[in-house]
Amino acid sequence: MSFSSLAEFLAMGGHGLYVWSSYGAAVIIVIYNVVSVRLRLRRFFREARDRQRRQPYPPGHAGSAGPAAELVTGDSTRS
Amino acid sequence: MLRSLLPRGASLKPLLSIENLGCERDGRLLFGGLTLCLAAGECLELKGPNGSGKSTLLRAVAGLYPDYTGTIEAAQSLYFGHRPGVSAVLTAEENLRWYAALCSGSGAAADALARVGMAGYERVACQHMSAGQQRRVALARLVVCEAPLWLLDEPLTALDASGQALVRALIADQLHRGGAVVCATHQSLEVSGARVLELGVREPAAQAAPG
Amino acid sequence: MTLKELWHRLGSPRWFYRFSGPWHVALGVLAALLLTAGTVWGLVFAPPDYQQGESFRIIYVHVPSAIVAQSAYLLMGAAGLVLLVWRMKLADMVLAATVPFGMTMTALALFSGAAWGKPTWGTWWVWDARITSMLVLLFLYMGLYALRQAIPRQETAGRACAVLALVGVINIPIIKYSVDWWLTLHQGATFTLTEPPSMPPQMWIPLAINVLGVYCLFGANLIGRLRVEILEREQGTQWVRELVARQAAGGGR
Amino acid sequence: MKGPVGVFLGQLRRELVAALRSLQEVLNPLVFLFLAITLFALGVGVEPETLGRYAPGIIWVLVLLSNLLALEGLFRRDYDDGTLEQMVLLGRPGFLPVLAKVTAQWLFSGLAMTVLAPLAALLLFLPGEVLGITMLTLLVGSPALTLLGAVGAALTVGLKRGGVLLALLILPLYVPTLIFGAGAVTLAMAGVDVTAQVYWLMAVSMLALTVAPFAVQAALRISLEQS
Repeated sequence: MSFSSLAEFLAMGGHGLYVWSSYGAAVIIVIYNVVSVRLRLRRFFREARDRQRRQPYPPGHAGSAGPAAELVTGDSTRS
Repeated sequence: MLRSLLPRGASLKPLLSIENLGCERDGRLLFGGLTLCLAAGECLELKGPNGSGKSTLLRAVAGLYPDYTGTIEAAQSLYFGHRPGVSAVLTAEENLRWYAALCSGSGAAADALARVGMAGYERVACQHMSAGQQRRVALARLVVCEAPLWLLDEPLTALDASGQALVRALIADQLHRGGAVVCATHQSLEVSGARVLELGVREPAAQAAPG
Repeated sequence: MTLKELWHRLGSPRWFYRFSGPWHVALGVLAALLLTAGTVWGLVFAPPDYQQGESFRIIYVHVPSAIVAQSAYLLMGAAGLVLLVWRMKLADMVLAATVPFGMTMTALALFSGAAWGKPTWGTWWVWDARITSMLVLLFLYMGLYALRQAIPRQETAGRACAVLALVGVINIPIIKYSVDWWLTLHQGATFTLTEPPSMPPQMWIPLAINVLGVYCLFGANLIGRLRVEILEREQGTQWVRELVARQAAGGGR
Repeated sequence: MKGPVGVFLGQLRRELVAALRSLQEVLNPLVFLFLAITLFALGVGVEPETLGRYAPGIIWVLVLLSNLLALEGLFRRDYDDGTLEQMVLLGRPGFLPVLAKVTAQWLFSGLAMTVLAPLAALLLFLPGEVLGITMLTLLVGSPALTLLGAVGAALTVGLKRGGVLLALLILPLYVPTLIFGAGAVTLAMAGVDVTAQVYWLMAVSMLALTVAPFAVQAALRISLEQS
């Protein structure tokens, strides 16, 4: 233990402002990085859920196993 | 559903072969499961409403659009897009000289200009030409740079009747030489024996837009 | 699983999402433990520096953030190479997911460097070699961020950032060297925050712990961002829809 | 002429002709350089000692910025009229036309600024004995500016407002060239041998020459895919 009292620990030999502002900034930035991901995840699930409630079975999205492309060859009109 | 387009001269190596091609743009499936083969002397017309993916298909074949699934094997190609590819500050001849140098083409610039009905315009800066005349200069690069496969995107745009006839004649020449042409157009190309590929507009998928 | 198999599987975002779940948790817990241990040790138990006094304790913030910020940029260069050569979707997501973490860590390194400079040199800003390099790094990060924001199409933005990150990575050693040389030109060698004269183990062990901890934090944060990124980009697919349905039913993730 | 040499020369010739046709656009960055020098003199004051002391830094920073302004238009017009996509598609090997374009660009920016350096030195009271070294550093350092800048120009060519973004992307990469260039001139004013710094500038330019053409080519393809 390098400090004998809490007051001495907080004062940091007169450099408390600089030491604690650095650690404060570090804590804020770490929390920001963690929380921003959490919030984005929450928002994704909320919006995705709403989307699925609106549209339970969407017509084949590109990524889904939808019907094959409706390509017609020859002069027949498209469906 | 899809009928595959088999080449007529099956023994020849196709100039363009596409297998199970799928293209997606902005979360929308433009086309999928596209398989076709184009042999020497064949012309393929791409039809379909705006936004059906004609231009994207041509750009993908040309190598300007990499986000597709499936395989494309294409011979050396010339792409003729919406933008003319003619520098306004240069003269017609300078533009074509540049093309000749770029693709190590053999055609002389003056001959090519004569072929597209622009003889006498060699030393005119392209910014003083009409849109149709600029398109003609652009067409001349099809003569200067020889390539077995032409990819034409709306080549008839901005051209008068004689200009449209010129495009048809150029395509006929190319097919006669043993080249192949893929052409997206709204008007009829009137090329005998041309095959037609109809691309359709699909429903906007998944209503993904607001997400 | 061989390395080659792993490589191929990384091509599948769905596989990565399933595989990364436990890692996300494990790295997060490890990061919390290490950072707590290192910080408490560094703040409370490490002896004060005989020259700089207590303000040297900023080192436990400054050095780990500076190191991880530079590593993050190197990782982006590697991801850029992978994206351009092998077209791996995950590499694009790594590029996108690394920028916020790297940028904030660079900012933290700069701020803590300034906070250290005030008691040590008497001014908030000193053109110290490491700090100047970090400033340039911050601009490099901002450029990547701005470029991605400016290009509307996602695939295009990813590839453009890959090119920029690669060019940046090639340049970083030269930038660092030139800045070092420039400092010898403009001022004599001073002692710097990052190289205190002969640190005793009581001082550098907590530093090492914090460096490890911040790498774990980077890993956990990167995986977390990648998982969100995967879900957002694959939101139309069957497996994400099922995942959302399960989550809605209260089944967790 | 055919083959790779023909491709390079054909492109170079086209660029030179186009540049001479729109000479005003080519000259604008050079005018900016001298305008900014004037502003510096007005802002800093015209005592020969003060201005002369900062002259190396001023010249180099302004050369950086003028280069940047010139680079904005490097691919813009070709992108708009469609010749850029043809260049990317038809040029074989693809980096050659890129290299030719960058060469032409350098002739009208880096080389032109080197040639005009005596005039800038005169206005800024740069001591005459370091004029030679100033021109030498500009000559061997400016290729890196054009080459690295071309990467940024290629990445931003498809964007509506790429100007400020281009500066943000590219200026950090200019740091080594600025440091070695301005540092060499400053040292030379103190009578120190600056061979090492000149070699460093050459090394940076050589590295840019080996990397940039391929990066520009890749960046152009990327920018073209969104049209």
